[in-house]
Amino acid sequence: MDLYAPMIGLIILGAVFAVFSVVVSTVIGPKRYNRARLDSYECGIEPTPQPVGGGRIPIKYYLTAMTFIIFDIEIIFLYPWAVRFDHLGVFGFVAMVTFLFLITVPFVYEWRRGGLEWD
Amino acid sequence: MNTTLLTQSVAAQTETHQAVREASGLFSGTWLLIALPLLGAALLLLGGRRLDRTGHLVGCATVIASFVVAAVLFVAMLGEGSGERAFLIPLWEWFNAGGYEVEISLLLDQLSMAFVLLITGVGSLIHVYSIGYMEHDERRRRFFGYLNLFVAAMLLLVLASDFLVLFIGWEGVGLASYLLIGFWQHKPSAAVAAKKAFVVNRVGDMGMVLAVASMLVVFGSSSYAVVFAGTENAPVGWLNAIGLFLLLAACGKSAQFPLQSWLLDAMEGPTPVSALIHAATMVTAGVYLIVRSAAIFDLAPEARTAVVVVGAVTLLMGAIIGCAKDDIKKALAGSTMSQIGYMMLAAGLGPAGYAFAIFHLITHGFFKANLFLGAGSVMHGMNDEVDMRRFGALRAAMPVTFATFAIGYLAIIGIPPFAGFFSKDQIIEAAFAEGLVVGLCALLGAGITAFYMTRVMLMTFLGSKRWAEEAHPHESPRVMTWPLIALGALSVVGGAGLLYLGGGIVDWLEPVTGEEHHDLPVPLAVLMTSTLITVLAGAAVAWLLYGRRPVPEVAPRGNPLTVAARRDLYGDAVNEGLFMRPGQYLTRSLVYAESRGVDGTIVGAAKAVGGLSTRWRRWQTGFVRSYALTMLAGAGLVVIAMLLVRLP
Amino acid sequence: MNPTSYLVLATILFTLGSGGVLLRRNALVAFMSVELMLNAANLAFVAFARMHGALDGQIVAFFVMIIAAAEVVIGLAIIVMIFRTRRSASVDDASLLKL
Amino acid sequence: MIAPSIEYSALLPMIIVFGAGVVGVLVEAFVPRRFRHAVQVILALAALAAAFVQVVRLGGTEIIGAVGSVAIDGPALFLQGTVLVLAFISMFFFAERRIEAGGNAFAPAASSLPGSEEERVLVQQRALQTEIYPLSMLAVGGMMLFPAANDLLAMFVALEVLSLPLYILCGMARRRRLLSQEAAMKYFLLGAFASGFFIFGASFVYGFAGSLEFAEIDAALGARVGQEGLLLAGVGMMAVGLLFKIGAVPFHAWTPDVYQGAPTQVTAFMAACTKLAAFGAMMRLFYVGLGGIRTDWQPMLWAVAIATMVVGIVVALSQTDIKRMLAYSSIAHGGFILTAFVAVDELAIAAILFYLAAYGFVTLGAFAVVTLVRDAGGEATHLSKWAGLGRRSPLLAATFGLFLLALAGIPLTSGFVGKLTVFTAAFQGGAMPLVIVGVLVSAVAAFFYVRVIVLMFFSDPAPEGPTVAVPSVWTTAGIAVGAVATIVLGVLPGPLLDLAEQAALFIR
Repeated sequence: MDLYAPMIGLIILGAVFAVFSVVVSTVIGPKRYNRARLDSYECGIEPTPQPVGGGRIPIKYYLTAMTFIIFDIEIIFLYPWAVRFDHLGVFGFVAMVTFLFLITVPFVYEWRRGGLEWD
Repeated sequence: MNTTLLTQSVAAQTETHQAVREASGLFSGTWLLIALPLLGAALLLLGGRRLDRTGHLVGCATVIASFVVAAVLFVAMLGEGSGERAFLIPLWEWFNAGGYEVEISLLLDQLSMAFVLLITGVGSLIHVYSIGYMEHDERRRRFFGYLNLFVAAMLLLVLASDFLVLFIGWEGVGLASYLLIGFWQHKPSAAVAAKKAFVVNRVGDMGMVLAVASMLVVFGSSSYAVVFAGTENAPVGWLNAIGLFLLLAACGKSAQFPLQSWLLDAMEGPTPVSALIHAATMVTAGVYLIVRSAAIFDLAPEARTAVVVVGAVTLLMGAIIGCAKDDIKKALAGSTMSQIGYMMLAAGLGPAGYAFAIFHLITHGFFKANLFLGAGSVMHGMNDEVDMRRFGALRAAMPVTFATFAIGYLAIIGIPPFAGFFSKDQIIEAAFAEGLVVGLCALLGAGITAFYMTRVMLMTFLGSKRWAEEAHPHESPRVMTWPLIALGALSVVGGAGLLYLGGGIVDWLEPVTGEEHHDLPVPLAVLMTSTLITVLAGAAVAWLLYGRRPVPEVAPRGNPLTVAARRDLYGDAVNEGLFMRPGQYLTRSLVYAESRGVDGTIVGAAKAVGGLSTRWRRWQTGFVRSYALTMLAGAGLVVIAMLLVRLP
Repeated sequence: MNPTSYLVLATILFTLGSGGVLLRRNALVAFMSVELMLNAANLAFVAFARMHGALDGQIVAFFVMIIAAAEVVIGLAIIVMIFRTRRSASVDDASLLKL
Repeated sequence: MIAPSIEYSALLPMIIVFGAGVVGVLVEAFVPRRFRHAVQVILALAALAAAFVQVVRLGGTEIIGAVGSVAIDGPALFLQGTVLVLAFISMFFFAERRIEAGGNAFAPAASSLPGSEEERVLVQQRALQTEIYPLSMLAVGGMMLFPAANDLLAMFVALEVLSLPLYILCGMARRRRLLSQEAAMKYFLLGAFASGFFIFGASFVYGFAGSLEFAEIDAALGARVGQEGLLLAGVGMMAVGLLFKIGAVPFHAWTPDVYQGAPTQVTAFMAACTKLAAFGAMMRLFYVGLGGIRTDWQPMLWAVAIATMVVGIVVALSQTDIKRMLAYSSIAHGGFILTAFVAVDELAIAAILFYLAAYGFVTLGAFAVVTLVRDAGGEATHLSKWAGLGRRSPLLAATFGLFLLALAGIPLTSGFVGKLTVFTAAFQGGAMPLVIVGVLVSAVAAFFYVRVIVLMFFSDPAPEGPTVAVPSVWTTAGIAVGAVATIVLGVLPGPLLDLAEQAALFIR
């Protein structure tokens, strides 16, 4: 118990701090936030206008990130499996093939839906 | 049917009462009693417009058929020995969860038989009457559907053999009553009255739920057999608690103090509804509940005293309210409260009074239904006018209505040999045997009853005519007058017949309720005479005030008591003061609810909750971050709560 | 092995994460804060796995990463969708549903 | 090292449903648009039916499979079967195409901008949203795994697998897309926040017990002295994650907003099935894994149960939107179930199982009725619009009235039997104060349910009131099943209660 007392204290402190700052900021803070505050800061000049439907960062960027995640997931599980490949034998092989198939399905979906076309 | 239930019930009944047998032969058809009107309700409510033209006949036929079944069963029951008239009709096992078993089965014994005859008999007459009364209503089919539903639910209530099954009927009659009070939905007042009745009844229902829950704790079951068998060994504290919960339930359903306020508003419903539900049957369910639970109340003296007090208070209160109302139906409603107060009073006296409570309940069913239907007949002939100050001298225009109403009048104030004399006199005697104060309350109530009923009689049928020329009062059609005549006849002979014929109702009910003879502090003759003198004095005062002098067409301001009585003795005001926090909180929530255009009328306790509700509602700000904040705070509280438990 | 210091670090991360959800108006940043909370859990799992000399805690960390990744995809999709509709990623602007 | 084994037979129901989800994604990829809807509907219904058959076949099985991470036992199978039935009916509502002329209730393409040219074209082409089916299959799979999860990891994975598709489904409404998207974002952010608590708490519990499996956690409870602080803090935070899914106060704030904003069909599905799965998981975690420290978590859950019942009902009173009202009512019903939850015995488990099934049917039916009352802007959910509905469309209003009566717990409806069994269980478990609060709250609750009935039957219809859409056989059948189940479970609850009682034993 002693061991974790500081930790729990910290959680509570954190919670108190969070509550405090939210409450205080709503009580005393000015309520004038607007879109400008969320815009990117470009050395004091007006931010470059974005095309409608885009954003500060083009949507494509996010799509690429999402596609990357498929491979990200793949590699996380491939690595330990590769390390222990000889011990897991056929079971491990079948499991990994199934897994790879399942990972491929969304990839195929994205491809068929035109998610990979870079215009 | 499992045998344990039977053996338990046998064990229960042999000590004081009769054994319950499993029904065979004719008696196994008891379920027909409920099934017939239920079938009628289903046909009428689901059948659609095809039944618009013939619906009322279907409605009447099913109830009359049910009455015929009841009559057959009654005759069959007469054929059995006096101690062997209780039958259990198992239908199906409702559920069985965790050792708690509820079986849907019916109990037909002398007490439920009496109720079944009253409900189906008076019910049939009122159904027939409604054919005429509702003739021009385009939603007549639905009206009969609701009425049938009510009859079925009421029969289930009195035939149940388990408090939980009784509760189904209890809710069912509440629902039917609610639908029927608000039947004329174009009147906002009717919708408000319906809702008020519902809410007040919920308070009573809560008592019922708590009673059943307590029974489960103490007896492990809610079936009559097990509960009544277990009372001997149950702690008195629990029995008193159960008794008080049951009393709360009874107060809600039977419009007894302090839950009386809904009954007067309930008169917004069509008059046959007032006659059947709010005079003859449903409102007496509370009395049934208490008499049925005799085994509990016998051993719970405090709860019994509470019943007596509630009965005595209500009987005076209702009578006083009845004196001040100019609306003929509301005057009669006050009278109903008062008469049920008599029954409660009698039921609270224990074995000495149970039979008399039921006796008065039945005779009251006759004459009060008669009076209400008479009032309905008057309204029918007077373009739905209810203000007695616009009546007067209707005797000539409506001879049959007048004659039957007069019989009902003589019956209710207790003039021998009309029905009310026998039943009320018995209660007053029993009350005097219990104690002087209670007896005097009952006696005083009889005097006031005579006063207000004479007032109704004089203002409606006698004196000078105060209606406008275009009113054209006329006698109602035969389909309405015949039920009146039948009920009038019952009001004449019902009392003496029930008391003396074949041993009378007291002997009939004795196996269920037990019997106890009381010693009167004064000779019977003295008591009877003084009762009669009180009654005549009340009637004479009314005659002096309303018979000799012309009745003003606009109500005079009156003295403080009259004003208070006109406002139902501030029943609503007391409720509001008790249940809701006055002040801006309330107003704000009300204004808010109204401005939203949503039906904002919230009654009684709900108002306080409504204020709380609108305040709590503002927590829902729509901002994700504040939701996350509540979650984080909640998480902190949960973790702290978990850690705190271990600390001490 | 004494996991205390790792736990303290995990708790700090978790508190920062939950604080971030409360304090940041930008949905993307709030969402990144949630990921921080998940990473705090990962750190704790790995530390405990070391303490117990078992592997299952580390496996959990793998799974949590995967799930976090899946959550990212879903979250980005939703946030991008909202951003395109409203031209704003402020969570406070999305407050039509209330009362 | 021996290769692990998987009990494929016992896991078959879940495999079928997940498989249908994967195949559904491939269908999206390869089947031409014209046939997609039909193929997806058939695939979804066939998979759910097949999985249900498998669940029935497995009846009575008691296996801890998949290397200790999945337990197939009475409660798991009961809840899986119920989820499958409820999801089957939900698919009916998803497949409804007559209410929205030429489409279903979902945006043709969730990614298209509301009001954009792209959306207009898609609507004109009568493009149908079909991604909902694979998404809901994956969600159903997660809901089946959730109550069967027998270790911390499987439970977390199931939690996410059931949640993630739901987040997306919430944002796919055809009408009022801003609200729908907002609901999705709120649900997503708060859900992710809650699952953060869950997994952080799980790490503490793992740190205490040194194992992920519930049985070993249970064994460790008494063995390790001096580290209870870690354990209790962890349990508290895990409880947050689960109570969030149940919608218990103070973790309920998302419920009304999301229920209102989401497409009503999704709301129905979510309200009925998520609660069921979450209670199943919570029972397994707290009864199997943490039964040994029940005295520690019972007081906390007492407080939560009371707060949930009271706040749910009280706030429901002043709601003016029918979907929000039902949302608060669902919060309160979660509170009613929690009263039995704290009792911790077989009777309580049976009562909870029954209640969840009964409540699921009622909720599905009630929300489905909401989809039919419409005006020019889509569904007319403001209460004032419902005034006088009983005159315009008596059958529909009567059906809705039946569902409301069941929610209020009027006898001879399933709601009454459910409430009775739950309160009885709580009573016998010694939670008398909870029962009293429950009864009081139910009395208040009846008031606002009846208020709606009054509004429907006893008020004058608004002049420009909504119309009642004539649904196709899909929705009609779904509502009819809901109504029949409500009555049958009220009049003859015996068989299902027996089943629940037989199922009420967790394998350890």
